[in-house]
Amino acid sequence: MDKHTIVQLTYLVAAIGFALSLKWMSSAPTARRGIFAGEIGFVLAIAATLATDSITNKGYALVAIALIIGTLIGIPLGLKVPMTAMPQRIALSHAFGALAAGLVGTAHYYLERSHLGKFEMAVLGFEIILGCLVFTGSLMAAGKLQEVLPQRPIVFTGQNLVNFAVLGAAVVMVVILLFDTSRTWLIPPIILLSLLFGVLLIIPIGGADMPTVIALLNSYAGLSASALGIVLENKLLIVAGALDGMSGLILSIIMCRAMNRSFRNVLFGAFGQVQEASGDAGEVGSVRPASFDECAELLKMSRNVVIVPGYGMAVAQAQHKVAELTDALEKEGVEVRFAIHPVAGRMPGHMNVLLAEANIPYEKLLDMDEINSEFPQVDAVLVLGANDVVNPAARHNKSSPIYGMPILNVDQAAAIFVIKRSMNPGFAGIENELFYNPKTLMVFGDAKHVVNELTTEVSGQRDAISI
Amino acid sequence: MDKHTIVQLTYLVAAIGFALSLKWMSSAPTARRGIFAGEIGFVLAIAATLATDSITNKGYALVAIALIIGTLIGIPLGLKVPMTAMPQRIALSHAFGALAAGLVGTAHYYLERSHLGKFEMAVLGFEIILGCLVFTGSLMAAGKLQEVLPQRPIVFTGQNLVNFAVLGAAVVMVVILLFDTSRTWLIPPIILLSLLFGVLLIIPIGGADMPTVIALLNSYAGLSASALGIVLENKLLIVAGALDGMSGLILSIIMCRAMNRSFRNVLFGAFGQVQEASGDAGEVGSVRPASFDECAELLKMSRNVVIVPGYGMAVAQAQHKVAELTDALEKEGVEVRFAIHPVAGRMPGHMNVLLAEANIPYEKLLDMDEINSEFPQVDAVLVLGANDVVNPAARHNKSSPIYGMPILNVDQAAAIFVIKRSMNPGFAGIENELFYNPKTLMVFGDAKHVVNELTTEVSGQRDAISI
Amino acid sequence: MSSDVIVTSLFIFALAGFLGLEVIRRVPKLLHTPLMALTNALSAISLVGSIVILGQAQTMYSEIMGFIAVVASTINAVGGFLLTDKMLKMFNQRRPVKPSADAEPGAN
Amino acid sequence: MSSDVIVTSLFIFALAGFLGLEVIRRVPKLLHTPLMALTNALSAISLVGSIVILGQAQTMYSEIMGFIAVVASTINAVGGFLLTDKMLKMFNQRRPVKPSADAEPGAN
Ligand SMILES: NC(=O)c1ccc[n+]([C@@H]2O[C@H](COP(=O)([O-])OP(=O)(O)OC[C@H]3O[C@@H](n4cnc5c(N)ncnc54)[C@H](OP(=O)(O)O)[C@@H]3O)[C@@H](O)[C@H]2O)c1
Ligand SMILES: NC(=O)c1ccc[n+]([C@@H]2O[C@H](COP(=O)([O-])OP(=O)(O)OC[C@H]3O[C@@H](n4cnc5c(N)ncnc54)[C@H](OP(=O)(O)O)[C@@H]3O)[C@@H](O)[C@H]2O)c1
Repeated sequence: MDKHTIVQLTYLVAAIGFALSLKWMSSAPTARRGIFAGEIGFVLAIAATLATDSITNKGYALVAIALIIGTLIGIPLGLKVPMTAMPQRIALSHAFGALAAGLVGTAHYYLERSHLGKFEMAVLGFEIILGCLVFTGSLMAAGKLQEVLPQRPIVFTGQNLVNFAVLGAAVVMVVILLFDTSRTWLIPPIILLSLLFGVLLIIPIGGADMPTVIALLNSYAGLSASALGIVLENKLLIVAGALDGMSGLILSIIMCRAMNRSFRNVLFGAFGQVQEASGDAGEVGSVRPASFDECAELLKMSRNVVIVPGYGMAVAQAQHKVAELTDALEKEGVEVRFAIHPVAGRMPGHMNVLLAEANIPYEKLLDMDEINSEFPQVDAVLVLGANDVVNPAARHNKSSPIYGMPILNVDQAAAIFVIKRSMNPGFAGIENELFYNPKTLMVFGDAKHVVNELTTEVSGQRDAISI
Repeated sequence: MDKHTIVQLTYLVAAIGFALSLKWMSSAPTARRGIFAGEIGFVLAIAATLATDSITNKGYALVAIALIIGTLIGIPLGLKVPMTAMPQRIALSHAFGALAAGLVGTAHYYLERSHLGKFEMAVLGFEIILGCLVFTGSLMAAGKLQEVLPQRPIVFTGQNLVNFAVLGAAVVMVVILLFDTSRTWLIPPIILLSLLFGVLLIIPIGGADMPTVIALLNSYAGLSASALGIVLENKLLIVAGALDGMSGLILSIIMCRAMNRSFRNVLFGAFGQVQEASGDAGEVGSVRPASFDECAELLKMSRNVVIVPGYGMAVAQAQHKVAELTDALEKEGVEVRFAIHPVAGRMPGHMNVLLAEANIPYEKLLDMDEINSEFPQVDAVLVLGANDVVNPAARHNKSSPIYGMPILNVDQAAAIFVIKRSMNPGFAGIENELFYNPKTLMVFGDAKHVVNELTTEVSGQRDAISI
Repeated sequence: MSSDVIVTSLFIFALAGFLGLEVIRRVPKLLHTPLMALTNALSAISLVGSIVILGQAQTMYSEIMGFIAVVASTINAVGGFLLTDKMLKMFNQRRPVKPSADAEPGAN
Repeated sequence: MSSDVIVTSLFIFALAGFLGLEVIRRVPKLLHTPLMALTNALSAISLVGSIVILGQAQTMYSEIMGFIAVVASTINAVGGFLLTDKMLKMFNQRRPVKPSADAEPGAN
């Protein structure tokens, strides 16, 4: 067997490793084995590639330096980024991935342009456009999420026309290239137009839709990796790209469904701009604030409590304190469960990761569908830094931007406590009439601080000390 | 695009159709759409193949005749074969499939032998061996199931040695061919040895293990189709073979698990030869026969009845009568459910097909795991032509050939009725102590007849007439 | 056969096998018998190879072998699809009947 | 690129996409965040292409582009795997704790 065949067979093993890796993500106990399979596949593939004959000595040196630099930057990005910054983090890595794909595609064009067939050139053009637009698009998304850029959607008349004109121009240039691949000068404008299109694509989308957009960009990134694989005749890249693309697609579909929105609506709906208009329309009554000990006393007296965690819990890093509160309440004989809304937080499964980190058993985490019918039997609900996912406007206010999104029906419980720092709105930027519900008590403060105080009250440690 | 590319792309569409077809088999409502997807893929693939340039006019005529003959034979095989003969029917079609694969492989060798590479020759040899052994193996299996051949395993000393020598000789010849593909004279002995090996492989396996063996042969047939696809560079064939092979593998694993046996044990264990030895060792007490009206009376008085269908129901084609009995009992206020053992009958899912044919709602069919804990609360069990799947020897008699197979714990019910024609044993050929249980009443007769009588008694039609 | 073609074949075999594993694992016991009949029909796609051999009509031997192969594969395809369809019809018949069957136990 | 290579690519893309669909659909909500991190790491396999471009060191342009591509892909790979691992550790930590946590509500 020649070297080439061995490299290809190694790629095959790596591809199987990748597929196994995703397969094993289907349950928590096997998931770490999944990473391992992925890592083995990855290392094998890199080793095989390095064994290729075409790499020069100078090339080896450059590759080594680049690998080291990449590793040094990658380690803090893997270990240091807090869970709350996850969406930005993921968006940033799509940008890196798309950058790499776009650059490799471009370099391949320059190196091989004399013997590119029509199909190859078409795929390559598609790949370059996709890579560039995902690069700037992801950067924009990360910027909006990190609030470096304004979260507000920016709209202007004729926007879609301009966008499609920009994309259309890039596509036309690629088509011209098909017929004469030597027109090198077309590449820079194609790249610039695609980069511009990435920016334009994200501008009209509100911060609230960013997580969905990120998943969608993920699927584009996967597609561009597959396209690159087709051009480079690298089957492993095709497989990895297809897997990645499917993952992004499935996640964005899941998110859209959970928010009861369509793709079209996310991409062109300019979600969030209606905010101001519908914001103050609600039946503004008065809000009833409660003190920590009032809240603690009522929780202690309940037979069962449902905690609804949201983005605020993630921001405050309150999950460990929540676990302590759970323990304290259970010691008092209170049954504690968690209601997890599919889009609570900023990422699919965001709350699950945090609560798992705090060692809360899976059995206590209930999906929206499981818990929603039970709220009438619930004595007290603790809404912990959640807002949109419990906003009843989603059920009845047709003009609300979240209208139609399934929500947790916490207003059916006997008593509702809402822990947040202020009366500020949540991600969708809209008022929440739940706060004005006569059954609702607002407990203002940082989630971590409040929960800590509640725990102290519930477990009676304060009394013990004061006596 | 040239013709060749169009043919290949059609194959791609067909491959996706096949995969979708199997995917849609995952639920009853989508399953028929599944067949449709498979059929479309099939027709497309055939049409594309017929459009290939290499086919001569004479060839078209021959193909047309062969297609017509095949269709004429295929129609009765698809429509007329009774459900009870399904295992033989499936075995027979594996034989046909393997025959085709083996012949095509052989023909390909003769036509292309001058430009066969080592890898190609190895795969081709593997394919021919596999095709031939599956051909005779499946014929043997069909013969044993149809009772044309003796069901008893035939064993002799040194059997495994002989088997491996036969297979080994064929493999050695293929290896010789690798180094000089022009030794045409090696092909006939390879074929003969492989055919012989197929026979030898099945000889020591008892009729009771035939369904598992058939599934295993199915997976070999799939492998050989894939191998053929590799040799012919036909990707569709590779995909279809891989899907088929996996299906056979998964089904045989499921069957082995349900019977608590290992592959090794099925293939080399000569299951069934211990029969006679352990057969009459049981604590033979006396059997209590019951008349139809006794049985009907007791069923009518029960609050809940569980029917355990088995191979006997299939033989007697009693499923429609069973549905009538169910209706009659339910009219009397008796709750009727069905306990489905995973290997009841002779095929995976055998009972499900029959009961579905008789319009019994899915909700009434309970898996072994669902029902087993409930038997102590069951008033009456009706064992309808089942035997091995309710044999308590599987639980405690270590010397029994079915020891360790999970069974339906019907002996925990308050009353047990067993409907069968005689005291003859079931598939495994062993005595069933359940029949001697003091709680058991035997109702002898053909299942269809007995159930019909019971229905008449239960619905009181007889009384109405006699009065 | 170039090594690229070999690797390609193995890639396709591995991916299709993995896909088959994932898809077929989900088939419920209820449908295992129709599944067997269906895979039988699908694997008759070796008909494609048989047609090529017979259609080329190169030597008498290859004609005979091809002819038998085409006949055998066609039997499997036609028989297999018809059989699967027949079995699944049994399942689907029940659809209209189901509501009334559901209503009955409720009456008890 | 011959049409065979194109068809092969499409075959592999289609099968892998289908396989991905089947496999990823089964990932529970619980693990969606780690899943995103993992696919991120896996798609960094474009590193393979980047290494080839950089390693050939043909022109200065291709060197610069290749260098940036290798750095970017490596960041993704290293960062992605570490991140996934970190997140999953959170899930697995709970294993030994679970029995005691299970016992508690039973005490109520
Ligand atoms: N999870 C996903 O996959 C996903 C995807 C796409 C979109 N989204 C969107 O994200 C939103 C998620 O809803 P959500 O209810 O979880 O969050 P939310 O609606 O964004 O509300 C979070 C609340 O937490 C409070 N908060 C922030 N920091 C806090 C702190 N340190 N301590 C206490 N409270 C704090 C904020 O109020 P204060 O500022 O007054 O404290 C805010 O009202 C939805 O609109 C959803 O559509 C999620
Ligand atoms: N389902 C599968 O996938 C599969 C696969 C491999 C092996 N098997 C084997 O097949 C067996 C299945 O068990 P089983 O309990 O269903 O069947 P069984 O053990 O074979 O017993 C069937 C019983 O039905 C009776 N019977 C036959 N014809 C009848 C008729 N016309 N009317 C009334 N009764 C009739 C027979 O007794 P009489 O002759 O006295 O009437 C016989 O005892 C197991 O041993 C299993 O391991 C099944």
